[in-house]
Parts: sequence; structure tokens; C-alpha cells
Amino acid sequence: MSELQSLMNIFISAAFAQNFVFIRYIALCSFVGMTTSMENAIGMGGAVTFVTVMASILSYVVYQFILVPLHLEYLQAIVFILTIAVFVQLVEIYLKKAVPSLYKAMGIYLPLIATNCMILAVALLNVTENYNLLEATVFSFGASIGYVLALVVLAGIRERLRYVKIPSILKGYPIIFFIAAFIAVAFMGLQGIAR
Amino acid sequence: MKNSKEIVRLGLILGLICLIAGFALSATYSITKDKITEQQRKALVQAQKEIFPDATEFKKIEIAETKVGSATLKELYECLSENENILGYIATASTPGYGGNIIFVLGVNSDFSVKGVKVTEQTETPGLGANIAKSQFLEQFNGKTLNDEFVVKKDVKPVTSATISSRSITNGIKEILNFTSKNVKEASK
Amino acid sequence: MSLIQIIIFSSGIMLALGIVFGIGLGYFAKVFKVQENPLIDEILEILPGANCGACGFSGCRSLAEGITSGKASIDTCRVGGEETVKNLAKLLGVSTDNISYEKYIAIPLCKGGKSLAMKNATVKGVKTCKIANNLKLNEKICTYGCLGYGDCVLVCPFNAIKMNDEGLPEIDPSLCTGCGLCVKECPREVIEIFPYKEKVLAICKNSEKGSAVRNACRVGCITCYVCEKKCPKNAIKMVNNLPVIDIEKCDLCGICINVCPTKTLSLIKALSAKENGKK
Amino acid sequence: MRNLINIFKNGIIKENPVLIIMIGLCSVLAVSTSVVNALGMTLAFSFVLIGSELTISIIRKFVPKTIRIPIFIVVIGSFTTIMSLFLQAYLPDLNKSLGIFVPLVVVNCIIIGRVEAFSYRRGVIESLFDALGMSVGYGIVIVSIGFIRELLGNGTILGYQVFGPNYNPALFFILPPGAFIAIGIEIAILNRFLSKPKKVKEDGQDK
Repeated sequence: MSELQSLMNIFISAAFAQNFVFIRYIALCSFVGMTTSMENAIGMGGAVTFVTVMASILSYVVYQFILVPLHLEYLQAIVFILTIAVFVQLVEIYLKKAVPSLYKAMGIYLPLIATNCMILAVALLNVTENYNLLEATVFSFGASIGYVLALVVLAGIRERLRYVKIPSILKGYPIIFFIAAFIAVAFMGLQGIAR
Repeated sequence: MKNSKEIVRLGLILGLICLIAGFALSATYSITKDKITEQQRKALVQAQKEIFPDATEFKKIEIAETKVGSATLKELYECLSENENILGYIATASTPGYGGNIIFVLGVNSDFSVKGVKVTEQTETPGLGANIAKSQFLEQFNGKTLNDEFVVKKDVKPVTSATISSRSITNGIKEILNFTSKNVKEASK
Repeated sequence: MSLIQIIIFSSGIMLALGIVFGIGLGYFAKVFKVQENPLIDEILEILPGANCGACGFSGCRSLAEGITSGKASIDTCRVGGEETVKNLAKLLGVSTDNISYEKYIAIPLCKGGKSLAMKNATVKGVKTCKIANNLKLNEKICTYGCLGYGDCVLVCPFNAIKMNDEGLPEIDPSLCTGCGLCVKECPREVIEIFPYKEKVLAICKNSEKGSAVRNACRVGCITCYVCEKKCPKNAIKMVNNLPVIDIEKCDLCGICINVCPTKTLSLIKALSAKENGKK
Repeated sequence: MRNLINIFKNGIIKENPVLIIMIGLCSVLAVSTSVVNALGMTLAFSFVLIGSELTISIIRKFVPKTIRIPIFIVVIGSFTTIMSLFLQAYLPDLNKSLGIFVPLVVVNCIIIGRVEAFSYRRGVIESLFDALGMSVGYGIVIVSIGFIRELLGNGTILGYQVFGPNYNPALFFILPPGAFIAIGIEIAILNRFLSKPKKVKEDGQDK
């Protein structure tokens, strides 16, 4: 029972208590750029979830079976980002040819993800928190759920932004950051729930 | 087949660039390697010195990193004075706090009362939870023994508006104190 | 772990990874080659390729596709800045004074203004196209045409769209850059992007037949096939009850425009602000 | 020479990476809790940016199309790791306060963006000036946000008490939401004074 409980704990703290976008400020570039419309947000969220979970498993394997036995832990950052970038490029090439329909829906977001901060952050945090494989997968899944949640919430609000009168000086990005600030306050409230 | 030559060329170019990168990285790593380990130990050694000023040697007790309740014990040291008698023990441990893990060093006297506590790393809310690292809060633990309750608001005055952080560090100390005394009792038997 | 060992192992690992990934990528790129419009790659070549999504497209490749298909103007990408716009203009052979390029504009495909489309209800609630469309708050009988609450006006960054007194959007061709924001915004996709060339267009989206259209709107296309039959170049084909005119074949003779009983077809050139919406 | 100065100025105002192009925000918001952190991050960031842009523009002839992203990432990654090793060895407390954002510099969208957009196609000197321009542009933003957040959230500048001991700081600015507000204000100010026609399109998007 306590094993499952600690997994739930990791999931909730990754998705809500330590939300990657609002509390840890990770992956803000795509967060601002991709929330212009809801289907962009969902498409991006789906792609990021898939890549984060796969990448965290991939980086766990690379870390445990190549870097640790040879005591080359200091190489972790560059090896992780290299494997992630190549993995994303391979998936993109494969999807474009083999599954064009899926590529149309999700693939166009893939090039964006190679330079997304969250994937590398999840891989590195798996190492610093020295999770085992199962915990790492749950952590990466939780993190991407938190990311998707953040994207969808902001995309929803941004779409309704059209029908609201905004002071001219705040038009464009300032108002989006203010909205993100208010959502961040809400997420800060969740910080105590998972320990 | 032309493009298999092309593929090999791609592989070689990427391989070559990675080789140069690998070489550069390992060179910098070897220069900075011992400096880094020394820095990491410096924080720990400094904390140990503060808790046991008169101890001259800290012998590492071979003990695996164990989970003690919600806290995890990382390392355990024996503090010896010049004439080799045991002054007490130093445990480095971590307990999940409000914003993330709190890493702290607990000094235990030979009579298993708390000699001193130092928080080396924490990510609590700045200005509120972060005050648990300050000495006014930590000094109240000095001299406490196992039969103290270690309960916030009872025998431990919490940091204002940071009850979760205070409670997590308090029961972290209690569990590690409990564990070190039990573990050392068996060892000395 | 002596220093030499570290150096050898690190370089060895990096070399191995590099070669494996290099060959892997090369092999994948060759085996899974996909034939695509070469222009996309040329444009991608010029775009910074940062895939940062700042332009609202999901990466430089989809922006390149957007530019080739005319959906995006060539200065959408801000990361590249002036330099990218100049190169793109050189590649696409367009002048860069006000970054005008092969002009595309948006055309609202609905003539059913207040005086022409029959009404069977009046709406009291929130007057925005998206909400009216989602909640089916239709004043007009025709459920394909323009709702007239001006979502497109709000979203247009160039203020090129104004609602005329008929309750239909009028797009000023000189201001419109064909960026497509209004196309995405209109819940009924009444507005579409077209190259701004002489062209005959069916200004109606109602894909139903005969009487259903007739009692909904006086200028809707009742699928009577007259234009298809009468066109000397048979450039017109009926696609789900709406005429589609083939640009190459059509020589703008205008027979179809006159012969159409409900005057749905219009010549696009003439379709500046005044023509739209009036009988 | 004129052109080089333009490139340099370009990075600071016209195409300021953080405020105009809106990329590389992760590190700006996260690390700007104090001016010292902000300066530390700027130095780390500039070292990696200048190093990567120069290296890439030197070897840009040998970089084949299909594997250019992995090559860029290896180059940027190695500069980042070298920087983080030096940081761990010689500036441990700065390294601790920057935390996870030191290795995250490798995926900083500005670096990869500028390397692709600029140094992969331009000469070495131009890349150098572009890198310097971008770093100064980035530095100005992050230090100014750090200044606002430290002053209001902590009552200190560079660690020196400004408002006297009994100033009870508006903690809000040190906490995450404060960062969003601070950068929001900064962009609003920029909108106000530098509203160029191009801005209209951007504002229009969310009118």
C-alpha cells in the first residue's frame, strides 16, 4: 500500500503541488507561444506528454546502464539532451512517413519539443531525486499532465480574451502574464497537499 | 549505393563533433573534479565543525542510505576527540518539506540528546518556511532527548505561518535521533 | 578513476553515441523520405528554425507550409526579423516595400444580409458569433450563413473588416493581408482566403437544395445547375450543392453571373466593399 | 563596421530576445529573485551563447542539413556543461541558487534560435556581435526584473538592506506569481514607449 501511496504522492506533487509551469517556471516559451488556440494547446500537450514519458524512460536507461557504471555522471546533461533531440527527430521522421494522419495531428508539434525545457528538466530531476524506473515514469507523466493542464487553462482564457475590454497598454503579452500570475497564485495554494 | 556512403558520412561527422565535445568535457571535468568534491564536502565539514567544535576526526560509519519513516538518513559519522573517545554522532538526512526536500545535519551526543542541528539545503517558501534554517528556530532542539515529544506548538515553537515546514523538520529530527540511538545501541552492544 | 581513464571513457562514449545517432538519423531520413513541395524546404531553409511557436504556428515547418499555401504572410516570423523577411521576399519573388506579396485576401461567402435573408427569431442573449453558433441562437433561417455579430471584426489585426448595415462583414482589400485570423475566428467558416485575382465565386455556403434554400434566403444558391449547364467552357462543377469554378478554364465571360436566378455568383474583382451584401 | 553595431543594437531593443520575441522566459522568471542571481545567470548564459555562436559559425560549412539540430545541441550542451562544471567548482553558492536552471541553459530557446537563425548562416564576427547584443539584451531584462523583485520582495539590493530593518517585505514578489507580474509590467512599459507598427499585429492578435 505505501508503495502505491508514494507513487500517488509523486504524481500529485509533479502535476499540481510543484506544477512545472506555474511553480517551477519551466517550458514557458511554448507556454506563451502555443496557447493562442485550444487545439494548438491540446495538440502540443499530447505530443509533450508522449515525448516526456518516452524520453524519461530512455534517459533513465541511458543513465543507469551507461553513465553510472562508468562514473560519468557529469555528462548527464549533454547525453540526455542529445538522446532527446535525436529521439524527437526520429519519431518525427517515422510518423511523417508511416502514420501521416497522426503526424498531421501531433507531429507538427514535435520539432517544437526538441527545444522544450520540460523534457530535459524531467530527465534531470529523475536523476537528482534518484527515482527508480517506475517512479521516474510516474513523475514524468505527472509533470506532463501538469503542463497540459496549464496549457489548456491558459488557452481557454486566452480564447475568451477577445470579448473583454483590455486597457490598451496591457494588450498582447502583458495581460497574459498577469493571468498566468493569478493562476500561479492558485497553484501555490496546492503546494502543501503532497509531501 | 550512394546514400549508404552519405549515411556513414553523417554518422562520422556527428561522431567526430561528439568526440571533440567529449574530449573537451572530460578535460574540464578532470580539472574541476576534485575542486567539486571538495566544495560538496566543505558544506558538510563546516556544519560538522560547528556542531562538534572540539571533535578532531569524523569517522564515517558504513551504513546504507535508509528510509526512516518519512525522512531518509543519508550518512552517519562518529565524532572522536583527540584521545579517541566518542563525543557523539553526526547524521546527514533529508525530510520532505513544504516546497521540496530539506537536507539537515543532526549532531547527537553520546547520551543521545541533541547536540545541534544545521539545515544545509532547503527550498521552502522564501521569507516564511526558509526561516527554519535560522539558528533561533534550530537552537530550541539542543539538549532535547528521546523522551521529549517533538510536537509543534507543544514543546517546539514553530516558525510563524510556516507550520508545515516546522513540523516536517521537527519530526525529521525526531526520527533520525530515534534511529541513530537505536542503531548505535545495537552496534555498541 | 584516473584522469586518463575519464578522458578516454567520456570521449569514447560521446563518439559512440555520435556515430550511432548520426547513422540512425541518416538512415531514417533516407528510408522514410517523404516527397513534399520543395518550396517548403526552401522556406524552411530561410526561417530561423528555432521552432519556438512564437508566431502561433507550431514550428517552422508548419509556418513554411502556411507560407507556401498562402495562409501566413511572410513577416509572421518575428524571430528571424528583417533578414528573414528579405530572404523570403527574394525567394518568393515579391517586393518588400510594405511586404506586399502575391496578394491574398479574405472574402466572406454570404450575401444574406438583413433585407435578404428571412428571419424567424430575434436573439436577446450574448451577441458573439462563437456563442450564437455553439448555442444555436439563429435569427436567420439559414444556418450556414454569416451570423453578423462581428467576431471577425474584433480579431482582425489590420481593422480591414467592417460590418455594413446589412449585418454582413465587408473586407477592405487594400487593408487585408490574408493572414487568416478571421477565417479561424468565424465559427461557420463563412470567410475564406483567396488570391486577389479576377475570379468568379459563389457567394454562399448553404449546401442544401432548392426550396430549403429558397425560403431561407433570397440570394442563396438553390443548386439549379443553370450555371453549370450554361458555362461555355464548362468550368463550373457542383460540389455538395455549391458551384465551384475552375480558375484555369474560366475566362470571366460573366454568362453564369447573369444567368444565375438568385445572383449568388459574383465576379471577385468587382467584389469591393459596395457590391457585397446588396442585391 | 556600421552593420556590426546595428547587429549589436538589434539584439538589445529591436529584437530583444525576452521582451519582443518572447523566448527564453524560463530562466528569466525563475532566477530573477535577486540581482546577484540575475547577474550570475547572465554571465553563464552569455558564456554559452557567445561560445556556441562562434563555434557554430566557424564550423557551419561542415554541418549537413539532416543532422544540424543534434550538432547544435552537442555544441551548446558542451559549453553549458563546461560552464556548469566551473560554476560548481568555483562558485558553489551561485550554483546552488541557480539550481536546475544551470543545465537548462542548453535548451534555452534563445541560444538555439540565434544559432539557427544567425550564426549558421553568417560570418564569425557578425555572430560574435549578435551574441553580445543578445546577451546584453537578455541581461538588461533579467537584471531589471531581479532588481524589482529583490527590492520589493526582500527590501535589499545586492544583499544590502535598503528600507531599514523593520521593512516587512512584500513576499509576493519573490514568489512565482510576482515574477509573472514583473515581466508583465516590463512588457507593458516597452509597449508604451516602443510601440512600433509591428506591435499592432501582435497586440491585435489578442485584442
